[in-house]
Amino acid sequence: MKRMSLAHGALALAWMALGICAAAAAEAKEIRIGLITPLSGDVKTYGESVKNSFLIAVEEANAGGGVAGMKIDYVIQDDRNDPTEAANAANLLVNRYRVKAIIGAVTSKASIPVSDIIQAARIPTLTPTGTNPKITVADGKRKDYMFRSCFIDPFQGTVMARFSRDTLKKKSAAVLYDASNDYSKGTAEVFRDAFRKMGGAVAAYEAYGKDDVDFSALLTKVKGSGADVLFLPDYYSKVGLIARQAREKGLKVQLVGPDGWDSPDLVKIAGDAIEGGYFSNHYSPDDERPEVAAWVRKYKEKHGQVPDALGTLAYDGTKLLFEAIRRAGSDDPKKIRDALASIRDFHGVTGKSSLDRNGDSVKSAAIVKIEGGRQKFVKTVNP
Amino acid sequence: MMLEVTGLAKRFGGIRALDGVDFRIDRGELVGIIGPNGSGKTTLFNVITGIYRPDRGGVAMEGESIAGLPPHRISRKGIARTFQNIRLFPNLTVMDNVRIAHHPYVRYGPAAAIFRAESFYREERRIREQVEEYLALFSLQDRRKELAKNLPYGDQRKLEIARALAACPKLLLLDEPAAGMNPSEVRKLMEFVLDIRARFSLTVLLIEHQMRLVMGICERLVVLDFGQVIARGIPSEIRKDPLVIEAYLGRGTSSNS
Amino acid sequence: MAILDELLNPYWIQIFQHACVVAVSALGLNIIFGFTGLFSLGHAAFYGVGAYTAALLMKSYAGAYGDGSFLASQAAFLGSLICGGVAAALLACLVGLPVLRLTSDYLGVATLGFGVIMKVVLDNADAFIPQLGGARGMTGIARMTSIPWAVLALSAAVLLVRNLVHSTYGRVLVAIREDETAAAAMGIDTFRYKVIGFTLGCSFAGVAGGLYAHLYAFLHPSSFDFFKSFDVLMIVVLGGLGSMTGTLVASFGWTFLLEGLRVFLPPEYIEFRWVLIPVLLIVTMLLRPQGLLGVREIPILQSRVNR
Amino acid sequence: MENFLQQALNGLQLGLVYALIALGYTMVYGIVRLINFAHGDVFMVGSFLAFYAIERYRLPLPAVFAAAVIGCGILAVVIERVAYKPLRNAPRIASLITAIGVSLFLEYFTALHQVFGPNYYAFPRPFRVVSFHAGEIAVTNLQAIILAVTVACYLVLRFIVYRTRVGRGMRAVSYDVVTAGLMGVNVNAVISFTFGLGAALAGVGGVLYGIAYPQIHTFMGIMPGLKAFTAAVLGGIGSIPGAVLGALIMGQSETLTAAYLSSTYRDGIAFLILIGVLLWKPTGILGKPRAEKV
Repeated sequence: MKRMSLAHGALALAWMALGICAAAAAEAKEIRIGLITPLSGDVKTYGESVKNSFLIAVEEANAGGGVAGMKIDYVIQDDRNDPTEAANAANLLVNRYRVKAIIGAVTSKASIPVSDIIQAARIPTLTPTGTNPKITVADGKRKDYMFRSCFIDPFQGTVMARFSRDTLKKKSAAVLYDASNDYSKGTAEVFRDAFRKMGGAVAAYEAYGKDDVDFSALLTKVKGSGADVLFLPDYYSKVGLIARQAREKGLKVQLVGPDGWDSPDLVKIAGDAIEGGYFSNHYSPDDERPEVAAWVRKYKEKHGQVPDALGTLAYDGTKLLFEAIRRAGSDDPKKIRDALASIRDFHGVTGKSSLDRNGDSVKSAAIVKIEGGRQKFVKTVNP
Repeated sequence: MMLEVTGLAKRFGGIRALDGVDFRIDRGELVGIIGPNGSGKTTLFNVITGIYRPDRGGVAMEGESIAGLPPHRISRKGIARTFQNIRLFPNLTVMDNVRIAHHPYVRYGPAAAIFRAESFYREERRIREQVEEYLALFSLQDRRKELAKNLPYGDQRKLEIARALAACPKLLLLDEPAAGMNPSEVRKLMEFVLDIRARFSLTVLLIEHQMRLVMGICERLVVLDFGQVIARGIPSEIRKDPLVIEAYLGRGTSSNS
Repeated sequence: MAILDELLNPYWIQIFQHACVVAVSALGLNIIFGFTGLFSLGHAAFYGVGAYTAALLMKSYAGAYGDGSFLASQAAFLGSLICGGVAAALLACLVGLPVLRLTSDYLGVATLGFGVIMKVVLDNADAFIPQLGGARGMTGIARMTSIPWAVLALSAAVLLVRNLVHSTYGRVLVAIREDETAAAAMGIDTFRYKVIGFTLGCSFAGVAGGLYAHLYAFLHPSSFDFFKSFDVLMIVVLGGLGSMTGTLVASFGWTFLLEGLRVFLPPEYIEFRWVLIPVLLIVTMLLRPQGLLGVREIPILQSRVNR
Repeated sequence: MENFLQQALNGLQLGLVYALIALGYTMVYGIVRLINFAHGDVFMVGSFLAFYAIERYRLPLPAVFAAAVIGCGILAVVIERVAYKPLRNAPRIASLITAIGVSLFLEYFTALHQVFGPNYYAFPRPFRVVSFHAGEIAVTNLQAIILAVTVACYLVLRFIVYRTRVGRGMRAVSYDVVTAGLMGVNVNAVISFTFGLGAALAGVGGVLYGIAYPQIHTFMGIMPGLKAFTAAVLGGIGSIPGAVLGALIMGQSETLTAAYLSSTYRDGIAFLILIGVLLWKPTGILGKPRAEKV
């Protein structure tokens, strides 16, 4: 074997050097916070909603003179919806950019590794959208610097099971869920158990994969099961496809689902097929509260479309964090954490919420019906 | 008796590549196998060395049946070979090509290699000395660090024979060793084959197209045509055999070049 | 001092450890593909098996004996790393026995298929062993991996590969890559050594997986899907097939590049990170089709018995 | 039984779309022995081109197909020139790596807002889907169109490969590149044409896929690409009927697994079948065993 030539050594070194060095400068009277969100990869679209909303919240705060006298400085990192990258991003924010608080991550599988890192570094962090209970409490241990401003999986499953059973008077349910998506799987399990407990029957309980687009086999099964309600716990993109294929198969069951349905694109993908479906949400854009109208207008102005649930949650989550910073009156992470833990009855776009002792949001859910291609507010359900 | 082949048959699809081949070789003999193109010579080698399984028939090495054994087992019975279209390890050095052949005789385990035990160094030294001997024999010692693929054609042929010898065979199979050589090279090769046979007390079976080589050194010849033995005997008899003449000349594939 | 401060930042230290882990796994694939010539597209599956095995063992140890003393937990960690490697090796052997009868691209496709199957198994693993977490991921793994562990594992891996490659066993593997038929005619049981090479390479992936599990403290099946197998393959080819130095350079280069772009790209271009990476990959490949280092080695990794 | 037939019909629809993608894999592999991992992403581009043709320019259906076919064809020829041709004499693995690179590039680049954007887009249906009922079994006009288009593509492809000059060139190059070149075949042109032709079929697949499963995004090509590639290998890569056969088997295995076992295992079962078939026939069902010359 030949010895390594100098030129090749240099080429090799250049590769390694690409990754090393560069420094950051900090200015006084600023508080730096981080955002971890998927800006590339298959859920980039969710990540961008979150980023857009985060930036609106930051802009508002800075336009109003900052929070507790400090301007908000921010660093945004991409996690590509990959646990390893999310952990690296959290490490970078905590150790290199020395942020005082973090918003993120967006998905549960990215939020869990983030929660471990910020807990070790004692940097208060709030995930606006991660629904897996293990983000805040894992193996019986509360990660006391980790918070969340959205429902956890069990809540929505229970809400929709009760709504289907008590309000819609359905007797037999079918559930289709994505086995590789913890949000989908978790909500499905809770719905199944709750529906059974309320005296209903679960006639079909079927899983599909993340990249499946052909649900005809499953729908043929659902059709044969005689279920009168079909629970679809997944994001709007999948739900739209399933709903459409269900109608094409001549399946005429009541469709219900969780907050993943919330997007103007749901109706675009599903067409008439989703008409009459119910889902639980944090809020409804045609809710008459002024906060909602103001938020929807603001987002529309900036980005030309109605915000989706993830974006709205991120806006509320960021505002919640700012509220904690304001109450702490300092950029000390410990004080911010304590302030976060003590927040009760925070009024956001998505309604009134409090953080419980696990750092999870306690808030009411809105039940929304899709009627004439639009979302129509039905009622509020309290936890 | 060194090798005995009885009723060997092998077909590929509809073609009978070998169709009941019988012959035997005694210890120390130098036997040539000739025949026109496609007569089954190389297939015969491939069946003897286990690359193909025979459909029928037997192959016995020193009285022990080896038909159907995998190639490495047959190799370990003491049969080494070269290939018609040279099959060296192109990206290994000349030295490593020969060293590979020692593998079955190496007396250190993987653990000794990993932890660089004394036995590793001792054995590697021994192998190295032996390899040097073989390389010297073929005047390849100055090229020991070159990659096999960078050798000139003639040296590649030599290296392949050196590698086969390094496996310490009793029976050496040479598949067209003189292919692509000029007359003076062929003459040198003839001397060389005789020389190594004596030095390593080998039995040699060779396939050859060049009549000069087979007639010059082989003690006996076996002639194949369409997978069958059409003649066998000493070169002077074969030369006159009408069947052989027909097989070669009748189809216009003259090989007395 | 500023540079030293930067280099000692826990962030870079974490990335350094990750690079060591990636390098151990890539060295394993280099044994399989670079030296033995077996086209495997399922390396991440074995990485995952090692990760989950080690994490599960370590977790149950911690559960059984509490936190234990420092020494006891380090010993337990070593044990679970070894078990991770052994588990990956056993599975590799089991898979290899049938699959290694295939050659070149067909072997690649079969191992790719195995990778997809393994991902399905991991996604549903909670049905059999709840602690594995299935699609929700496995949490509660101790952060045991440290700089000494990462460096130690990488050094051991490099030493092992170096010593093996420059011995008769390494020569056998390379001979199989070069010409399987000729190797068999030289008395080498090629199938046996193919299984051995594959198993050994996968055991590296298993150990690396165990280190990964205890470095990031969270396991998710998506970290072990076939894309991750492509990552390792890219590293090995980028470095130069059959070059240990190349694998090391590419492992560190790749890991630091991915992370370095976070820091170097202006914030408004952060979403271009994964647009730039494939471009760099393609350009490097076009300029150096034989890999950055071809088959070159730094002197310390060259054979001493050869000289 | 009706249920089974209905499921088999579902599987047929999926299999036919896979077949269109698998044909491109098999042709390219047959000619340059390259697993063109970027093929699935070319298929994705086809879907997006159709999406724009319908949504933005309101083109009629034949023009939509034309846009996807031409767009994909050009894209594939460019990819071949830039990323594969310079490596034709390099080790085969080098072009495999650039193929992975091109695949990643297409996925992440098209996800930028300046290109297609990262959203999940609703693919507009250019016609109404109507079901016809034959007893208990529902057949849609969509399924009929998919069948008709795929069969037509297959026949056109066979005609090109076996009845035209360029097809003869393709067969010659796939048999032996060097000899084909010596015999006067313009090897570069034939290879470019093959990439273009394979991509054109993927473009057709992209349109049909968008119509059948009306939601598209820039990562949509990965799994269909992988499945179609597997199908091509299953049927015997390099063999045109093999690719179709493999794709139909993949479609059935996926649908029937989902119907009678669990959808979670559909990928797993599909690949188990693949491995099983390869162990039984190492070069696929219709693949010619490549005997090594010793």
